[in-house]
Amino acid sequence: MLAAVITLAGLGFLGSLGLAIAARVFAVETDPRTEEIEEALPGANCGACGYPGCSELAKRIAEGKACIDDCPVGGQAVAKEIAGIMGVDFSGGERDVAIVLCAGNNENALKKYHYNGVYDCVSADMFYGGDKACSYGCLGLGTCVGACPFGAIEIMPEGIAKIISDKCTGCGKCVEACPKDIIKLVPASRKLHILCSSHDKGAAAKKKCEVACIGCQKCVKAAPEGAIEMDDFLAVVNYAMEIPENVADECPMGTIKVYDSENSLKQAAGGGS
Amino acid sequence: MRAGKEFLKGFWSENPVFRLVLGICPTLAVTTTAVNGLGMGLATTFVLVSSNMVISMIRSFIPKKIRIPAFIVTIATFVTIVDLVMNGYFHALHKSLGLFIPLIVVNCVILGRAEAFASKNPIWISIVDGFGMGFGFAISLTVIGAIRELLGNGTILNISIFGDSYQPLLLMIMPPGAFIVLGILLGLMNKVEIKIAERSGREPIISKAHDCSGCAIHRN
Amino acid sequence: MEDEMKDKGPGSGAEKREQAADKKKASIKPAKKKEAIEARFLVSSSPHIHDGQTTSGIMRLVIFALLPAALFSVYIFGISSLRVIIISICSALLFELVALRIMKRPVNVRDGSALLTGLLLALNLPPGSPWWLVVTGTFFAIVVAKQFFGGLGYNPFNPALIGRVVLVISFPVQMTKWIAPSKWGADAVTTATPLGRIAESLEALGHIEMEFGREEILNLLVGNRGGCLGEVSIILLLAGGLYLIVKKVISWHIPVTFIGSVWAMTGIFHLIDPAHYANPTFHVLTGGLFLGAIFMATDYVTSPMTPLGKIIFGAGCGVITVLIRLFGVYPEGVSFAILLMNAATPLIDRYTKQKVFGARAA
Amino acid sequence: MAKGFFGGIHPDYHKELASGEPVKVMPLPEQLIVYFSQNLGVPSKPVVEKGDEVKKGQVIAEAGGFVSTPVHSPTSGKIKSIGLHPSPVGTEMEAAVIIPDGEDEWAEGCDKERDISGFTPDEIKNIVNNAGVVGMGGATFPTHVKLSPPEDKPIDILILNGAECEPYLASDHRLMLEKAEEILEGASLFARAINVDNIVVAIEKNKPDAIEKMKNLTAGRDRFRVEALGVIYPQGAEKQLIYAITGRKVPTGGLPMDAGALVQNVGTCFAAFEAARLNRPLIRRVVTVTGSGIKNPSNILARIGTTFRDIVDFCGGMTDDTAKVISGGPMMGIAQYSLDSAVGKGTSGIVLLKADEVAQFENNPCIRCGRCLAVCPMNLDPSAISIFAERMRYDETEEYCVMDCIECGSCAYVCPSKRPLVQHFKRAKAEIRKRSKKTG
Amino acid sequence: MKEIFRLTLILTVITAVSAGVLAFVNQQTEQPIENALREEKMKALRNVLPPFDNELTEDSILIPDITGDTLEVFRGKKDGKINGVAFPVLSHDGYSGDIEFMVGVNLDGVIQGIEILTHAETPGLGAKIQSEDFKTQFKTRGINNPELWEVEKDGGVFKQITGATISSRAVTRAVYKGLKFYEKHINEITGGENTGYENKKGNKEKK
Repeated sequence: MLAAVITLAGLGFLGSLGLAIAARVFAVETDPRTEEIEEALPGANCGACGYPGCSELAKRIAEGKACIDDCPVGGQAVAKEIAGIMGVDFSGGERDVAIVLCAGNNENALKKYHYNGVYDCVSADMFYGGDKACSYGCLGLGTCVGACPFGAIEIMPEGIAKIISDKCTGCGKCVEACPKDIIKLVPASRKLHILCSSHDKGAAAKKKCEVACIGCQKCVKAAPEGAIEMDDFLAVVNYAMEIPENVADECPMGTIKVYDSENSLKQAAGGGS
Repeated sequence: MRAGKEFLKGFWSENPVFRLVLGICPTLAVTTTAVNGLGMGLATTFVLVSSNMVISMIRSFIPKKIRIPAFIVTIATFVTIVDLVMNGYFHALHKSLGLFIPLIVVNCVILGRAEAFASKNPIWISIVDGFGMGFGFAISLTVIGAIRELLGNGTILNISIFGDSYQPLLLMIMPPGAFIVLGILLGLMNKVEIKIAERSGREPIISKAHDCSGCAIHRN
Repeated sequence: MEDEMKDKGPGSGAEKREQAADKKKASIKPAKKKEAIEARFLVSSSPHIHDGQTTSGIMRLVIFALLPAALFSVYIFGISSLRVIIISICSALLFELVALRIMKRPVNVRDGSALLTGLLLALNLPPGSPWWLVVTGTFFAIVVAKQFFGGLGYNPFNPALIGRVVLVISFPVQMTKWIAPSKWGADAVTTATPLGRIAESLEALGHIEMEFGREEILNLLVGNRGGCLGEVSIILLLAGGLYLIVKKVISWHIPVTFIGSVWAMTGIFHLIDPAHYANPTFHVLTGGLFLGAIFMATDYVTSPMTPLGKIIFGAGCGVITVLIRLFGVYPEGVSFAILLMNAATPLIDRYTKQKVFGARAA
Repeated sequence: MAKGFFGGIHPDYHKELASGEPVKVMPLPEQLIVYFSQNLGVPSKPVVEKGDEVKKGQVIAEAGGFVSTPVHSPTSGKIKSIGLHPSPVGTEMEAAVIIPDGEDEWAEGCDKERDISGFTPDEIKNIVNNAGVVGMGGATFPTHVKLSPPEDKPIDILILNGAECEPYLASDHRLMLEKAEEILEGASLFARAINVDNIVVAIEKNKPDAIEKMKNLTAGRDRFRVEALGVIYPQGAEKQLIYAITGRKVPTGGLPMDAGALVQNVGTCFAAFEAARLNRPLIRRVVTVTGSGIKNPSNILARIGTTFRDIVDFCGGMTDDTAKVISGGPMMGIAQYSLDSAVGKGTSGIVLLKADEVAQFENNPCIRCGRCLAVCPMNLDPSAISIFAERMRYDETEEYCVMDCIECGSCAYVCPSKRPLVQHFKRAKAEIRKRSKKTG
Repeated sequence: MKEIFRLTLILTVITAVSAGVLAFVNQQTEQPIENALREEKMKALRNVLPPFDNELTEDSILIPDITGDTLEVFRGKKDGKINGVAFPVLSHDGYSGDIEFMVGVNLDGVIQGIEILTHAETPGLGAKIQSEDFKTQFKTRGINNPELWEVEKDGGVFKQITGATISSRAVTRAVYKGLKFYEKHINEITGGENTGYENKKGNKEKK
């Protein structure tokens, strides 16, 4: 028994001596956050993040080479904790969500041709800017869906992209992915949106899409000064300002929509045409 | 209830086999029968609970730099205890699990819990975590073992289920059977999880790691 | 199963786009016409014409090429053989249909791939296989080997062979119960396959004892021997293979190198020690070599695409087949050889990439 | 000497529809839509405004840089408006709508016959440049740029591309039959410009009359040689053509000049001849109007800017079941969504097809049959590239040399899964270009 | 320096405690393990030997076999007289891995029973060598007819397990090898008590 104790303890002694000395000799100046992050990580060293263990991921995150949400096991909770350590916003403060500024779906917007090919907006955009008659319209082929890391976008059965704002983290990947440039990041608290991006003149826009902004400026007049502005035949919401919901009723085309908290459409009275 | 949550997570949301996919070596190797699976699972549970307990107890004394050797020594001690006790008192089971008992030392579940949980949590909750994870592991192994035994031998716990006319699907108790059963169960778990999540209106806990888009196994 | 997860999980971009597209397709309504803009023309990327060959067309050609061998098996092994073929095809189609439904993939059973898998599996079973054996085989072939991996085009292993190998491993007794050629209707008598026979005589006597004269060769060529349904008639298999090569469905590379390497390798062994290693011609003509080399190893999805890759693949299959036959536990090694090489296919593809036209010699 | 190349396909050519039709001159239409940018490379800069009066041959947009060419008014008239119009190349492009005044009056200095024998190489390049001559085979690369190789890349062979391997099209074929002499004159000019003494006229064997004609004309002229090429698509692609004629391979990422060769389309030669000899800028071209969708398949000499609608009407109109209008040939041409597109300098043909003749793409998985590898004239792996592109793994597509793809469409033509391969490649190429631009 | 000391101390203490615990557990389980192992062996021996009344484990002798391994041979005695001999046999020809089993013979070299100790044969297939049906067919057989010591498939008298010819063959041949071993070392094993073996081993095969 004594022999066993001495052997094992001796081994432990030698090993730890070696370790301690090595720790001293090979000490590397490390980011103190690395350890904190490692603390926050699950510590399973499962490798699911693609790095060889939690400490490696922690190092990468501290160096800024990996994202705070790269640990798939820890999920949102861990990401939030790490965000705190790294001093970045994960979802604190006023949250931004993405929104698709187009309401022209298969039923109310015209098409100019029958598209046949890759189900990808960028690919379709190579042919005369896609099959929508309106060159500013959502193509509905789901490139943004593929780009969204959070599964927060779906293509509605009517052929238009819709963002589920509860899932949206405002990362902006869809904004980058959209070839038509019609996805915008807006403060999550804002509910009133003008769902059109067409800079066509009123008559032309109306011909192509039943819910296009025709630039009539009724909303501009109804809203507080500067809350809705005209930009090249298109009314644009200034999200810095509060807009009363009833402004939506002014729109003759039903382009202005008010979202309720779940981001499903609350049908504005007087919409449609 | 914190304890309840920590106990239950091992069964579903953080099931070591089907969710974390840890400890796959014993999972695949010893699950030829339900009994083997259960035996291995309980042995692992014992080690898990004991090591969680001890590590949680000494966590405040262990410096960061030597925590891995300290944990491993602790775990190895308990594994050796299990090995010896099992050999002495459950000799038959020890014979069929044989080689895999010492391998519990390097079972990721145990070091993983030690690192991720016991070294950060108080003793009681660590023990509960150890039980939850251990039972989750044991149940998973037993289920895999039962399925393989049923299909591959026509029995469960050595009780004939299909009768003598059943032609056993031998593949199932051979090594490939372990992979096939594990894979199918993993898939089913995810499917069910999605269903449950949908019904209860929460986010399904399916990690990014399950995304196959990065896999180019078939694509050059 | 993996794919079911993609339904809801944050799957790959392409997947999700496809799903989105499916949804969209279902709801496409003709755009309303207005005076100035009309969606009259079709717009797509070049090229605007196509040679008309489709996946199902290719499958149909392969099935045609297999028909003679299949019909011959019915002729030589009798009605039990027909039963196996019918059960196999029907269960394969059923599994495909159900699996596609459950996995919410576009249901397209008519592409013929499941039918072909069913037929191939049947031709790889002993005549008189019980129904449950066949159904188990098609289950593993269609559901486990094909649909679990993502369906047509994504399966790394040949589904029919997976089905066969699962059966060979699981039911060695039933899978080695051979029926002597009895012509239509005669009573079934069990027998051994020629390969099984030499394996046994080698075990029992320490050397090979077999008559191998002209008559034997003729019997082997015509198919007057015991064996799996589809593997017996070399002549008809060859005819089918030639038909496929002429129709440009398959290229010569894999069958020729496969059979050639088996012949060469067994030839070398035979020269060294004729008492232990059978005549190479015998090795080539027996077992499932022709069926495997012409119809299984050439499976598009699981074999390399470049000519050089195909040659490596074929030769690898041949070498492994011979190693299994001569030194392995099983008398026949074609299925295992092909599956092993299937696993090597991505690697072969990677290392046999064609040099781009105009690329400087590296 | 090699007469072929790797891969290639044998589509149904349908050349008989239009190859027997002599070139008809299209009358002046009621309006012309002239795109301001008609060449590959740097876009041209418009120099006219709405309401301006223009003369025939007057510059309405000038070159925007070295790799750019001016654009000329195809007739005399008034510019009604300037705006975006669908163009044959697949985008909406800025164009001037010109209402002809019916006088068709040449601008000053144009249309004057002159002696071309004394031109120096630099003069030739200038003439070609000022006349707005671009590659007429469809690529619309400015010709004067091709004629100005750097000194360290000596060119020793000029190849006249009369292969016309695109199915359906016959405009080059007709031009060779009807304007052979002029083509050879133009070729001589090019040869002088780059100081080459070896001119090969390359024609596919399915145009025996053109080969015959060229052989007769070049008989006794040592500098010229006529080569009959095998009928295989894409025989007319530059790199494949050079390989077939000389056995030289253009290095990857390189230009024909890297293989010591210059390839010019026969139509370009004709345009150069007209520019030099008659002092006429490039304002018209031969367009083959063909396909099952057109009542009278024909070859017409149309002004640049003639709308497809006018041309189709001139050719008897289209059938009601026409489903696709293609500018160019069916292998590489671009589908038009409206007949409002107008003829550009690269519009070699208008092909109208019915629905059942048209390839319908499906987003099926690849079954790895390997046909695309076998037919790819560039020896690429279209299967792998398309799969990577589909998954947006563009780095891998680059690794698999997608940038060497010539978009000939052979792979998609034979794909049994009907995958939209070429579109995947186009997308991948665009993405890679975008990235390399970003990283500088 | 202080840190080095601290780390070393802590780890040393942990290992020492572990060692202590283990030493204790080892002490406690030493006996049960030994008992279990002995019981396991005894069970096998009881199955393959005729009834005996001596303490077998204390009455074994070690004999080197041809491969150089030393085999422990047990002699069962009844009333002080040897009535059976048991020895382990190892076969390398199994389907997967070695098969180790115990063979018991009476003094005449007639098998009293065999017992499989370890094997790694395919469960449900080769593993059926453990079945009583398979094992009992060796009982009462002697070393008389060399050709007969094969499985039926190879022309012998022993029924192979369907689908597991290799495992059956391995066992059969190894048993025969064991009998050869017994024959060779009969004098050392029995200490000359085998008088009459030479005559009796030629017993006619009882089928």
